[in-house]
Amino acid sequence: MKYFIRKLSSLILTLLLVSIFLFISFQVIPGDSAAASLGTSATKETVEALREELGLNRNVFVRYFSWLGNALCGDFGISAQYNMPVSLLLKERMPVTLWLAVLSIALIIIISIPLGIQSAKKEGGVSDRVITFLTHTAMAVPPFFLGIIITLVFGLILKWFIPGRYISYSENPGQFLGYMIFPAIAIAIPKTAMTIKFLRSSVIRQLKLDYVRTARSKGNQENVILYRHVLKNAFIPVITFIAMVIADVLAGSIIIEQLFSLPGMGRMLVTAISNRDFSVVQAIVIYIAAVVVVINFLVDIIYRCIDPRVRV
Amino acid sequence: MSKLGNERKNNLGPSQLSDVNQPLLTVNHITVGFQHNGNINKAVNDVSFQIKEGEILGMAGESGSGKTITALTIMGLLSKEASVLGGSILFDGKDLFRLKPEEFRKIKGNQISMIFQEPMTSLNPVMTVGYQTEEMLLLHENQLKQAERKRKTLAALKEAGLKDTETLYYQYPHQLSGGMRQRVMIAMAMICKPKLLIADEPTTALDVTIQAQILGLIQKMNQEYGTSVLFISHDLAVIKNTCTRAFVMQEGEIAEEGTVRDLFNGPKKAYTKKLMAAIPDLSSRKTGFPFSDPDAVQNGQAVLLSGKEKNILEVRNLHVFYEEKAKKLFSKKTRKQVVNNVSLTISQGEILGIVGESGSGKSSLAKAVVGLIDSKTGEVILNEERPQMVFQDPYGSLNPAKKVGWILEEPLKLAGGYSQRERKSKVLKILNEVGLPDEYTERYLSQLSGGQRQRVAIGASLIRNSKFIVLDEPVSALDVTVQARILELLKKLQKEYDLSYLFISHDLKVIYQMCDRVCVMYQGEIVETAFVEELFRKPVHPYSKKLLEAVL
Amino acid sequence: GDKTGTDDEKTPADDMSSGTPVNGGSVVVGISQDLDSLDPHKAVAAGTKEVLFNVFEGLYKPDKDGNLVPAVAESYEISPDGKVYTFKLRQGLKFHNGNLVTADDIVYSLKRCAGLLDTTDPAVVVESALTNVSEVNKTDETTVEVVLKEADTELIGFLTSAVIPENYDKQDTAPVGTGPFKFVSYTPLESFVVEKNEDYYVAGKPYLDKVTFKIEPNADSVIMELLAGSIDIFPYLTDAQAEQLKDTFTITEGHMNLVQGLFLNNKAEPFHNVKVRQALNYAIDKQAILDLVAGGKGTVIGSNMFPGFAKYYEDLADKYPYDIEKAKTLLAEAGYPDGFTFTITVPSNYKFHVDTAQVIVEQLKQAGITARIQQIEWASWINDVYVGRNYEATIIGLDAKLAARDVLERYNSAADNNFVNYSNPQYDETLAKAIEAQDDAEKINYYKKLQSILAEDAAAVYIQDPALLVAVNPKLGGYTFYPVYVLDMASVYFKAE
Amino acid sequence: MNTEKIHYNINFIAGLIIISLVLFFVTAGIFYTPYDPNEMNGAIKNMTPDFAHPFGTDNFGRDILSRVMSGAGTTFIVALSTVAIGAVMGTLIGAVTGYYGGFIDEILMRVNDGLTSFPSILLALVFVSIIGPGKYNVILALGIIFIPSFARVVRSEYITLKQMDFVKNAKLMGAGDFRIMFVHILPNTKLILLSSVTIGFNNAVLAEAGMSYLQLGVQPPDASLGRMLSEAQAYLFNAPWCALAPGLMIVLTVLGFSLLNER
Ligand SMILES: Nc1ncnc2c1ncn2[C@@H]1O[C@H](COP(=O)(O)OP(=O)(O)OP(=O)(O)O)[C@@H](O)[C@H]1O
Ligand SMILES: Nc1ncnc2c1ncn2[C@@H]1O[C@H](COP(=O)(O)OP(=O)(O)OP(=O)(O)O)[C@@H](O)[C@H]1O
Ligand SMILES: [Mg+2]
Ligand SMILES: [Mg+2]
Repeated sequence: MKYFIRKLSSLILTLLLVSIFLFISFQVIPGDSAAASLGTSATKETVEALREELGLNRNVFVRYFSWLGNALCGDFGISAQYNMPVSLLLKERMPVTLWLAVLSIALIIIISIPLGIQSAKKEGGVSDRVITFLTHTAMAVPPFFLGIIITLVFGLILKWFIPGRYISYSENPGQFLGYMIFPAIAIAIPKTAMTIKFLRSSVIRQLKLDYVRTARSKGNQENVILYRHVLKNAFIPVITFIAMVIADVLAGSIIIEQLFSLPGMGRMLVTAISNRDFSVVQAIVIYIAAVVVVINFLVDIIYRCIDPRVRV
Repeated sequence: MSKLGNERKNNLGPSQLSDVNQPLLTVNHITVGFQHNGNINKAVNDVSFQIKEGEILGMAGESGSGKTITALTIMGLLSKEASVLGGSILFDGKDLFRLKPEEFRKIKGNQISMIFQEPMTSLNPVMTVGYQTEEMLLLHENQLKQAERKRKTLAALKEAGLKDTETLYYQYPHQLSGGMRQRVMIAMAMICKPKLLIADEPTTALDVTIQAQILGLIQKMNQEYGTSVLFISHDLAVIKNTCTRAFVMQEGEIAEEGTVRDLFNGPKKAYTKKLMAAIPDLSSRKTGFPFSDPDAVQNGQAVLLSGKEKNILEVRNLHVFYEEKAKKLFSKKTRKQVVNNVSLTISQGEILGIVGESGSGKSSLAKAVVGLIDSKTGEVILNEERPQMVFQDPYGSLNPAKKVGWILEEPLKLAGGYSQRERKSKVLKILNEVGLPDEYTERYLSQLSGGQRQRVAIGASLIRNSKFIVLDEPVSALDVTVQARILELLKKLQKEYDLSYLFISHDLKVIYQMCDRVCVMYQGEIVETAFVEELFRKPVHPYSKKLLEAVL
Repeated sequence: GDKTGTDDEKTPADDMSSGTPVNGGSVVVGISQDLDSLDPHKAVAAGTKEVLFNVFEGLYKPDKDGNLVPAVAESYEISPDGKVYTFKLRQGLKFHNGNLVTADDIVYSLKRCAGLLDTTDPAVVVESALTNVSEVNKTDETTVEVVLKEADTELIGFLTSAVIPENYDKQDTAPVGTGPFKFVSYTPLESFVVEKNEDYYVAGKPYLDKVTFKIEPNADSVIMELLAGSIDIFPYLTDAQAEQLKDTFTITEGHMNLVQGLFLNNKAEPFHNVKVRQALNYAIDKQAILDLVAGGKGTVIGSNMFPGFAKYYEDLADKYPYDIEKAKTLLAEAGYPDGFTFTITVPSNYKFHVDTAQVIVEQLKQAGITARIQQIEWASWINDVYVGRNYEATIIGLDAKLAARDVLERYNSAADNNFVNYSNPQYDETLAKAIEAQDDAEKINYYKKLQSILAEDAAAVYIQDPALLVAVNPKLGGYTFYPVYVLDMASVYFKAE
Repeated sequence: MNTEKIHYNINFIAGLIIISLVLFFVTAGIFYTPYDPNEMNGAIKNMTPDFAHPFGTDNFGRDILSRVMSGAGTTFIVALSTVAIGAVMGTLIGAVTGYYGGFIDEILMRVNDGLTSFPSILLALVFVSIIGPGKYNVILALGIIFIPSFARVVRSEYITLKQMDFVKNAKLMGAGDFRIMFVHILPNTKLILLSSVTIGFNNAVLAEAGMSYLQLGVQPPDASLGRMLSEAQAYLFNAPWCALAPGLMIVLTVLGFSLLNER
């Protein structure tokens, strides 16, 4: 319980830190929401007037603390661009990113574990060589290429989905997922390649240890040894890696969301940054930070579960 | 794993003693090599032998002579670096090298099983002991119900001399003492009642009482189930008591073989003779066997100690406990006390022995003394800034990513004040002193035999002339010749530099030979401390008595 | 927000008008920017205005030939002194919410745009030309009078601003106007959906029942979606994309009505020297730029006016022919015989401009001038370059209202949006005369002169009016180009089979 | 039997050959390219590969081979230094946090989390605002962005390894914390660290391309592999070969490196 409270307070601290840092960033970078929203009709005076109206001229501290005060009450403010409460704006983006993340993480795990293990098992063999080559290629292919190729192949040639179509979750959950799967694949492929590479190294290291020999002496099947005995040990560094991947996709994949016209958080974030829509950026980043902290916290717990020697 | 043993020689093994029993295992001229910088080192060279059904065959030999490699070859468990260069192995009429992997797999564990030499590293660190043992049943007796399996597992653990098996079942290897892990290995290997049991130094970490129990267990299996055993041990006394026939390995070849009686009474080869001669004997101490010469105790020993004023180590009311991680997340941790109110002193130049039951807290005490355990109370005053320690598990205590040369050099680098040349020459010197050739500086630990690793660990602890060294079962994996050499070295250095040792061993002969005073540990407490002669002559505590009885 | 335009003499819509219109159907139009506001008076991005054109109308509105035609108003008159505009309202016109459009609504709307309301919302963008308005009066239920401080005969071009209901405060979430389409929904980052306004006053229009403007910032996925048929109409294709779509789509070409140029900070070293600016003009091969970045499409220009605005357009494209030697001589005269180094700051979101910059960098090498490209984010560009005027050179496309004044006024030395820091008293004078001029010929004359002055002074390196390539689903007809930046869906229809 | 050994050698030799080729290519690019990599020629826009232009030309009629040759060097410098910063700092942080645990761990890891969640675009903008634009400050920005992932992975390794007896033994021998962390433990993380570096290298190449959009990094018309690749995106259908050469180069390099370090 004490542990829990400690973690919770450190979570809050992190969020606070991030929000302060973000706030400072917005002070530092050129442009603000006033200038950004006025565009080429901006002149010094109009920008000034709008700044005044938006409260951008108030004292820095006053602004931060009033934001903080509201945020603590769950009110993340109004988007300067969309003139909508931020929470409402994000509520609609959330499921997109979330489901995209869930699907891609599932794909990553389902594909990378068997391939990583297979590759390590036959280290130096043909399948290993093939997998290694493919993973390196997949890692080197930029995500947007992948997205385009997937759309081309599955969308235009095979016609398994209609590119650009997006059916919201509330409309039809089944179809929604159907449309999510392809972007999820595009996200998953490079990450899967990385995970495979990582897992492979880790498994190879484990396979050299004596306990594997013991497991073999018992008459275990090679696969059982790999999955039951080695995997748990080998997973210790890999979990960290997967956690980073999870945090990454939960933050929203900007490129993929854009390519597949998904209105997710990642795209929202980029738009908001370029519009200097402070409250939106702040809310999204706080969300991401919370996700990251919580996931890392979970990872620490998983360590404890997997590796009995570890005291975290 | 590579198999190449297709070229079968015409004579079926060297065994002349063909009696009624069919050979269960026939090893035909196997040769196993490791590639080293282009040339092949043969670790096992043209070795042939047979084990008949129901026989216990002993295998003795120098450390590094290829015993383990031979055993692993039979099991088909050689590492990738090793290659079988020739020969064949027949088990139950089947050529193991030609068996399909799947068929071979089914034999493993079920018909042939093996107790590995290094129990410390041979268990899976992230699986409970119970599961790892039970897995054998899962694999080979899957008709059993879960409850039944657990019952059998607990019984097997108990038979191997483990107590509190219900708790043990849920524990992880790192929570166990060296001897406990070894017994888990034993339980695991025997649980399926295999036709052939390969026991590679199965009792190295066990105190005499438990050793006797285990040997009894092996013999019982042998008699009740007809299990054949390949019993590898450097302890000739054990071989003598357990086996009927035995052979001696030297530098990868069979030096001599025959019935145990013949071997012990009339060794023919020079090496065997040397082996027999080197058996440390309780009588090898200066004044002869203490039991026959009660006066020996008086003889200067007490004087030597009483005059000592300067203590190198003082331990007062030491308690050591481990935090047992809670089974459930977030629930309270529990404390387990393993060393209970221990006080002891070691004076400068003294060797204090610790004997005691496996799991009684010897290693924990040792680690606490040198400051490796934080969860302790009490006082430890150590007058040496850099105490050294030979860990019970040499493999785990040396850096697997580094070569032997580096490992030995590291203490010198840390001590400072040596030029690179001096360091190199000191490394070579100590390497020779522990009986390893120069080229071993270029090897990784994984490329050494058990005994060789142990010697590297000893070398690393000795090299910087620390005034106080803890030796936790330092010679458990060494054959008598090497053991004698190492003990001599330890003695020599101790004399030369006035070193003090805390010497943990289950081998009373070694204790007798080395130590000035001995503490007997039992269930976390020191139940008796005495001058070595005194203890051997007149043990007071019932456990001490039991211990000594077992030796005789 | 850097596009817009004028009139369009090639009438590329000819082939589009073939086929018999059918009523009904729905169409998806790709747009590349999210809307910046649904309130027509707050929206500044050209990309937003082109969409809102379908929902809102002003008193007058542009037609495809660049003429202003009556919309909410039926007719207007200018007083002889050019200071009072009197508008007659169209009868029985209804807002989308069913209410009749009253004179009060118009007064409200005009005041709002001109910043004359008692409580002004600073987010409302006040057109600088409208600051000339001194009062807006309702004469009777169907007549509204706009009184100016100074005479201005061009004001009608600025009175296209939307007419909205008085005191309706949900304009930026549920906009209400009088245009051919009614607002249905808007989802940020996704789409803006409108449906047919059954009460629209033009008979037969619009044809379509529903139009979805799909926000699609990624040019590559647009191609996919076009090929897959998820998008029916997409303007602003690149040359390469058009090439790719030419088999499946009708590709029509118009003008963007932009002045794309390498704009130089006339106050910064070395661009304060007119010779340097002229040298740059000689050193840049505009046709080559067109060839390299736009597949040869587009129109080379020589001053700050687009050819589509034919009435005022002075063809100065040949003023500075590509001539390296001349450039070098001028540079030497200006004191830079070995050339100089400068930075072109380009907004990174406009690939077209970045590409142009790349070509320019190469071309300037020949003249011994080293240019470096610095990509910069749009918001930073606005802040640092456009408002802050802290830059050496930049590439951008300038758009304008349907008024020559709007196009040329930014070079007035006192103009707020004179981000090039151009200053020439003669120019200022001429501009004032142009605005005051009552006579059309005289006015045109002045405006043409202004263009010549700009060209002579080489205020910038004017490059081109880029071509606008639009992909239209072959089943559709009626797509119409405007000389301003609009996406008029009212004229689009499904052709009969 | 000995086939495994031969395999390793083949891997190693293949890696060596690939890397040497790549390096040769890059070095040669400094001194010589068949054409001026930035020279445009409207007459030969988007030409398919032929003898004169083995990898074709791009949308400006520039020779892709020449551009790859000159761009690869920049990319390698950026990617390698980025990974170097990320790996060194990440390892440092990961080692300290994993090894010591407790308070330091908590603080540094939370800072790490903060950095991870901070949008890299924003970070890049902040960077330019503070240190101004410059060709190589992308290295610094990317390097910082890369730190958290390395730190996390290294930390997890240290958490496991610090429990080992060999670490305790090293302590007894008198090795200081620093030496234990970096001389004793670090070599044991080699395999995992190398994977991270390979992955990081790849990511850095691609991230560099992304960064140049944000005022950071190599600005056009100068070539870099990442830039070329992302520019090729627009011509993927018309001129797919634009992507081929830079893509191939990246894959080869990464493949070469990882073949090299596989034993
Ligand atoms: N992976 C390896 N590479 C090279 N040499 C090896 C390797 N493994 C073992 N050896 C060598 O093979 C020889 C035989 O080793 P083995 O383990 O069989 O000895 P052993 O008889 O069991 O000795 P001990 O009693 O010390 O355990 C030793 O000299 C050892 O150094
Ligand atoms: N890390 C640990 N966590 C929990 N319990 C432990 C741990 N290490 C040892 N123990 C327990 O402490 C007790 C004493 O262990 P220790 O290793 O000191 O025994 P030992 O006397 O050295 O035995 P052996 O002769 O078998 O090596 C054992 O019961 C063991 O289970
Ligand atoms: Mg051995
Ligand atoms: Mg012990």
